[in-house]
Amino acid sequence: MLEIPLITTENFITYALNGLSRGMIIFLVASGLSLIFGLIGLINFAHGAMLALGGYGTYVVIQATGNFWLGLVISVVLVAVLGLALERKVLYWIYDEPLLGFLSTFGIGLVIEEALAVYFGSRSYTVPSPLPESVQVLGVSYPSYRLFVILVGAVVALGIGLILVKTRLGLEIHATANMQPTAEILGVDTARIYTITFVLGTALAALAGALTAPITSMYPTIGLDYITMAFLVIIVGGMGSFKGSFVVSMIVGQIIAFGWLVLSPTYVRILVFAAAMVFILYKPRGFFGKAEVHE
Amino acid sequence: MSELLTVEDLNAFYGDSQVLFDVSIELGTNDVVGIFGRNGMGKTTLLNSLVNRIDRKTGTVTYRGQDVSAWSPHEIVREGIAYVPEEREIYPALSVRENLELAMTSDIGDDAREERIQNVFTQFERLGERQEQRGGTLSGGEQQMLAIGRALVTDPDLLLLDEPTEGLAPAIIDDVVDILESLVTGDRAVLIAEQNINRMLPLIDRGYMIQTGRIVEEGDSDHLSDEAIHDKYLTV
Amino acid sequence: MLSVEGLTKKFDSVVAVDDVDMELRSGEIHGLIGPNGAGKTTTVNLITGELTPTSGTIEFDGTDLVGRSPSAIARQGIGRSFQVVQYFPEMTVRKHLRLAVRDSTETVRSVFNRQEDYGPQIREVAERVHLEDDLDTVAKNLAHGKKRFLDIAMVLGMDSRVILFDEPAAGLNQSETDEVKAILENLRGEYTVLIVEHDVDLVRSISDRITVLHNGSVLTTDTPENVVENPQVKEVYLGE
Amino acid sequence: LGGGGGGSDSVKIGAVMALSGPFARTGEENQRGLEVAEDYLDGEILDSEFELIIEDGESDPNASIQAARTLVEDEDVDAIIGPVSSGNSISVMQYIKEDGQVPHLMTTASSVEARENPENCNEYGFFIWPSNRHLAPTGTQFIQDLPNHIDRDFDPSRVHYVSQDYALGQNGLELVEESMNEVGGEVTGSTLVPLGETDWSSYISEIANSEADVVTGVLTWGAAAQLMPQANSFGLPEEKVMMFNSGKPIGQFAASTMPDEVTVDGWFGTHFYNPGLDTDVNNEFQSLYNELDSSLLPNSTAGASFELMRALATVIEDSGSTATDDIISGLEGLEWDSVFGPIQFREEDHQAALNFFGGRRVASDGDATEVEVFEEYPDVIPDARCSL
Amino acid sequence: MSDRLSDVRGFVRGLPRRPLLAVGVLLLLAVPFLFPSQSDLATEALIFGLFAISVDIVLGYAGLLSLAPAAFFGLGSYTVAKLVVDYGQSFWLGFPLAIVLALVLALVVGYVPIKRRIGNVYFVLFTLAFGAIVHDFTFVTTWLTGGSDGLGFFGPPEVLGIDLGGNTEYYYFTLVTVAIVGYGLYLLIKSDYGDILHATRQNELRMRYLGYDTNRELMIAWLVSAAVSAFAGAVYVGLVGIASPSLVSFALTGDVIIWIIVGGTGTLLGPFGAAIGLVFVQELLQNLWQGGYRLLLGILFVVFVFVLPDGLMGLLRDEE
Ligand SMILES: Nc1ncnc2c1ncn2[C@@H]1O[C@H](COP(=O)(O)OP(=O)(O)OP(=O)(O)O)[C@@H](O)[C@H]1O
Ligand SMILES: Nc1ncnc2c1ncn2[C@@H]1O[C@H](COP(=O)(O)OP(=O)(O)OP(=O)(O)O)[C@@H](O)[C@H]1O
Ligand SMILES: [Mg+2]
Ligand SMILES: [Mg+2]
Repeated sequence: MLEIPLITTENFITYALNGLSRGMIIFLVASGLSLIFGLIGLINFAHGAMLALGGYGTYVVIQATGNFWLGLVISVVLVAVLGLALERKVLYWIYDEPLLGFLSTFGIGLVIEEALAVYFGSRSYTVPSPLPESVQVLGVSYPSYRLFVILVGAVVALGIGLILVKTRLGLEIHATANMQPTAEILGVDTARIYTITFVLGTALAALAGALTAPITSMYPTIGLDYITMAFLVIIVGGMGSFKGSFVVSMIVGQIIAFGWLVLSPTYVRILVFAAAMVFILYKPRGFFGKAEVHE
Repeated sequence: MSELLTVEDLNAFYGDSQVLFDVSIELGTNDVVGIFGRNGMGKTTLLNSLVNRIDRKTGTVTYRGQDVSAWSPHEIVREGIAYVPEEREIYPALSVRENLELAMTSDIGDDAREERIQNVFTQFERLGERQEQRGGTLSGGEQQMLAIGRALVTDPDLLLLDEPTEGLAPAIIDDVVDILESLVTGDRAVLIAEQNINRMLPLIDRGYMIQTGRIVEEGDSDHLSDEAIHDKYLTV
Repeated sequence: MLSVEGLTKKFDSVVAVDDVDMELRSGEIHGLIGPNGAGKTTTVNLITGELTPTSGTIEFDGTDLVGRSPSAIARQGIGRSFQVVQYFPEMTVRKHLRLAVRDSTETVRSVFNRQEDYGPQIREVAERVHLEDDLDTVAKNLAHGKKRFLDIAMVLGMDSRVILFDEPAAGLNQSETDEVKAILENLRGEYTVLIVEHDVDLVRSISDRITVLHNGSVLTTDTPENVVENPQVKEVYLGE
Repeated sequence: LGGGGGGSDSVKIGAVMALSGPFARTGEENQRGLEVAEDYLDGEILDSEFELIIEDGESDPNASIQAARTLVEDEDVDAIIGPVSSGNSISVMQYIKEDGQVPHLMTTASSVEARENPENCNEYGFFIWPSNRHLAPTGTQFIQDLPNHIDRDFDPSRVHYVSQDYALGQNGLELVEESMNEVGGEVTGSTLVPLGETDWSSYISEIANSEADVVTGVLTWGAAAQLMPQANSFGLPEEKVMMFNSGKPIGQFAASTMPDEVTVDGWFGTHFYNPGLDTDVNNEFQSLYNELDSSLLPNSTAGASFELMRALATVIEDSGSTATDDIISGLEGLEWDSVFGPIQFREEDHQAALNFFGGRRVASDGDATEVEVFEEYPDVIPDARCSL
Repeated sequence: MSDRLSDVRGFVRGLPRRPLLAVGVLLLLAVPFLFPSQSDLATEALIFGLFAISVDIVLGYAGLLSLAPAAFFGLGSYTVAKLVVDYGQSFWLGFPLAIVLALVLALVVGYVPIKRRIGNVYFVLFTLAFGAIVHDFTFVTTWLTGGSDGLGFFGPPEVLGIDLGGNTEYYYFTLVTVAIVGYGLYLLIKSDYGDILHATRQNELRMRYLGYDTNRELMIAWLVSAAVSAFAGAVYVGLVGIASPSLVSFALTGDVIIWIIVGGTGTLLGPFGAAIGLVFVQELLQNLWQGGYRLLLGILFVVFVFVLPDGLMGLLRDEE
């Protein structure tokens, strides 16, 4: 039975902030996926494992130095380097075969997650919040770390969005993604574009992992819980549309933040998945995707 | 005549099958040169080999005195070469304008870019009318115009054209030939692969005839307009 | 046989096909020419169900084809070839023809079919396009011209009454073009043929009638001789 | 009663542990408890080395059954310890009852379904972990006593229930509702969080806006590890009295890598294991545990399997037999001094009787876990509900 | 390396096929006598083999990578378990019902994506979402599925005086059903229908203009696959006696994909053999290195994807 409770302004603001912070986390995960998937066309199933690596890396550095920010930087850099090695040595030659790409990243993700499980065990690790205090925003008290995450999400969205739309790099990424040999004869160093895109995407996964570590606890398969949602977000948002994944992340965040008011949370989640499926069917190119192209 | 491009003993392969055999050609800075031959004789393969768009090849390609044989395609074209591929290869999801933008490297100033784009739009009015339309929705002929336009905006020293008139309506072919005429009079080198030799003969300085991967005839327009040669290498 | 009336197709703001009337008479070879972007391929796509018209009717043997799926239209007896050859790179020529010849609506019953079924039909079709010696060649290894023939053979094998050819001679050399021409000549009377082609010589020499499209509209439909002499056609297309 | 491998030379004990999947953390600790017990017993029962065979139940009923099957049918073990959750345990119980027929000692199974449904509970099964019917009333009672210990103004008769959205949480809700009604109180609302959820902010908001002043429920370790730091960041324990059963949060800090920064103020719980209990067996348990390579602290989960192993060893030593009948009759009514204090396997329904307390974790300075005990609740085991 | 490979290839090709097949069949028949303690495992392996075949039909032949095969496998298991445990109905009634339900669900899920040809990549993600929903749903709806406790426990019934509850009996029951269904699929794929799928994969456009309703052909493959997956799940629940969420989990989906890739996509026999082999390898490894199995499996999988993308069958099959 549905019942719609009345909510006060304060509650409303808190819920909206919850939705915003959750949406930003989804977006941080989705942004890297969106770059790699939307532009290279690779369903990077190892993305979740990269996220886990980012989280575990941060944890390890904190254990050693006690400094979260150092952990964040080091783990993002290390995972980016791993991404670089993967791309240069392993993945570069399967970009034009989406199925093979999916399968190999699926395998690589499995190996990373299982290696984490063997090394760390499957128990979860909690990382202390570097910003434990709450602050007053719009008349409500809200955890400052979550506000920080919102801020980082917004900066990433804006930064990468500008790169894609306004810069030549963005145009070259598009060109390489769509017809690599042609981009080459138009003077685009496509190998470099692939590398940049993959490394950037991977670094974003690590960033998402490091940033979520103080919010949630880390366990080897944490990525899987995020990327299913993230994949749906980028599809619904429109393949290759960075704006789309941002907007949809925000919407999903708000739906979950308010959805429990009317429906049991598990059903809210099921509903979000189901709605995304229906959406894919009726608009496979997504919200901001472009119309079907003829030969 | 100073050398711009020299190809020596080029052999090209697709998998195990060899397509080009010991091909040697050369091109001066302002030369307009044609490559003629029937279907499947290796014209496209030759052009592809010049910019290294091929599985495997041996031999050397020297451009402006540098051995570019092992360079990647983008490195070669950045030296001032523009390539109009046979299949046109227009970006379907990019607009006409974006397709043009893409071909110009970032070191060209904004004004110059706009000017070059407008030049293309004057040459091909149809493209001007459709500058925001996406490449994939253009007709075959419109795409060909765009492919040529995309080469022109780079203001190349060497222009490689692979069958620029294929799939075009006769009226458009006339336009294209006009454009080619204006190109060949400029101070740039042009290499055109064509089946349609009669259209091209007035334009070229020299030409090569290619037959199953080997250069079998070489000479100026007069030499190549010989009916006997046509009969032997072009008609059946 | 096949007639379209008031056929119109709009893409956003572009009107690719604009109020086209055209009739294919039984057994004729009908040419369709026009400048690039005139709407020829779009017209073919509309007839075969690849695209749905914005308005207009397409009537075949007294039934309306609008809204039917490409496969249903193909089963009605309208076959087509493509501007870019379409085939199955990893399959032998024989398998191509077998797929064309067999009843495309049956699936489960095919479990009980045997290898040697359809043999005579396959051979007959192969002979028509001179592929009888290549039956066991894998299609990707065929020369370009032969791929064209294979494409045509499949259409013949599926037992169509109307065949639409989109630039069948594109990318072929003179001898191959002549072969195509011979094959097409051979179809006269037996099939109703629409041929879209830029090789004006080819179209002129084999068509009974020619329709000229320009900017999506019909400029004229007439005999080849009259079409080439038509000043308007000269202006927009032939360019003399 | 059926076979059991009475004839073999050495004692063979099988364990089904959740070594992967959602309960892997519990399973890992269970396994560690068994390792401690091996050390404790010097690897010997009846003066010869015993064999401990551990199979992964993968946190899943079906894999657990398969593991049990392998142990009984291929390995011919004398008894089985495990698996962890109620769902997994039930499947194994049913298998043991129908086919397996060996003594079956469960670690943390606590649902009513496992303990009371006559289709499940059977003569082979023994439970050391208190049942939910144990936990819910004890927790309710502690909530009623809490105003004596907390310097805050709140109404203990109204509680909000929090758990995860699956069998454990759903069953716990009914029991808490029942026991709250018994003391004249009520459950004003509930939050059931989807499994696999990592961001609890919306649920924390829901809890914060609940009518009740007290929040209670049952949590798995994984869930507690999500809830506690996130609730702290929202300042929830300052608004609500957080009181959870089943050893959370008291045991939580001991058995997880919860950093010191995660404050424990405002979190209360009921539990049956007091790490500070100063008895020989607990001291030895703790020192053996700490020798193992684990960053964790001795805890009730490891203690449970440790004690099950000890009980088995005692019974086999006493009777000199590994026959199923002998082990079962030995276990029935067995009383011993455990790391949980005095404990007994009740004859009527094979449930362990042990004592509870209510309290909270306090920040510690060494590796010892400090627990402040507010109230003790001996003899809270309910009447037998399953006749064997 | 490649020398070694061609040696292996040459050796295998040199072996006479028929006697080899006969040896294989005899071995399968003799399992309960040769390895009585392993017949449970062998039964499980056979069922997973059939499951792998069913998924290979969509992945290997129709070219659709589904990330939800476990949903259909689990549906089969849950249907039988529900009927037996909650409604006290016959075990056998569960089989047709499982197949019917799987067909209905597959139709509902597959109809629009196949009809709209949403594309490979989208299909992968679409089924990923569907799999996630089914998994969540199984957990929440305790009233229907028993939630995390699952639905159990029960054994298969007696038929004609034979108690299928025995390990050996159930092994032979499984062997016979798997052989029949597997052979049926083999016939289907070797018929023109196999060519239709093959051709559709290579050039769907051409197929449509040859008059084939490619949507319908793909749909048939999808439905057959779902029905056989569900059937395998139904046989499986008779073996283990309980339906639980692991049967609809992503891990099982991952396993079946691994089996198919290791065995060789689009070969039927390859995935079948790989599933059987890996079930035994898992058992072996689990005793040697607790917890390391999945890590090794992952590494094995990656090696196959990169080094032998055609799988074991590709290794053995003649090269053109
Ligand atoms: N990707 C490829 N793989 C294998 N063989 C190829 C490939 N591309 C071309 N060939 C073969 O190489 C030979 C030369 O082809 P190429 O395209 O260079 O000829 P061309 O002279 O440009 O012909 P056209 O006039 O048709 O464009 C032909 O026999 C062709 O079949
Ligand atoms: N999907 C589409 N969206 C927008 N415009 C389109 C689309 N498809 C075709 N057009 C436009 O419709 C017009 C007709 O295109 P069509 O492909 O039918 O031409 P054509 O006569 O076959 O030309 P060609 O001889 O060059 O192949 C062109 O201007 C083209 O740009
Ligand atoms: Mg060419
Ligand atoms: Mg066209």
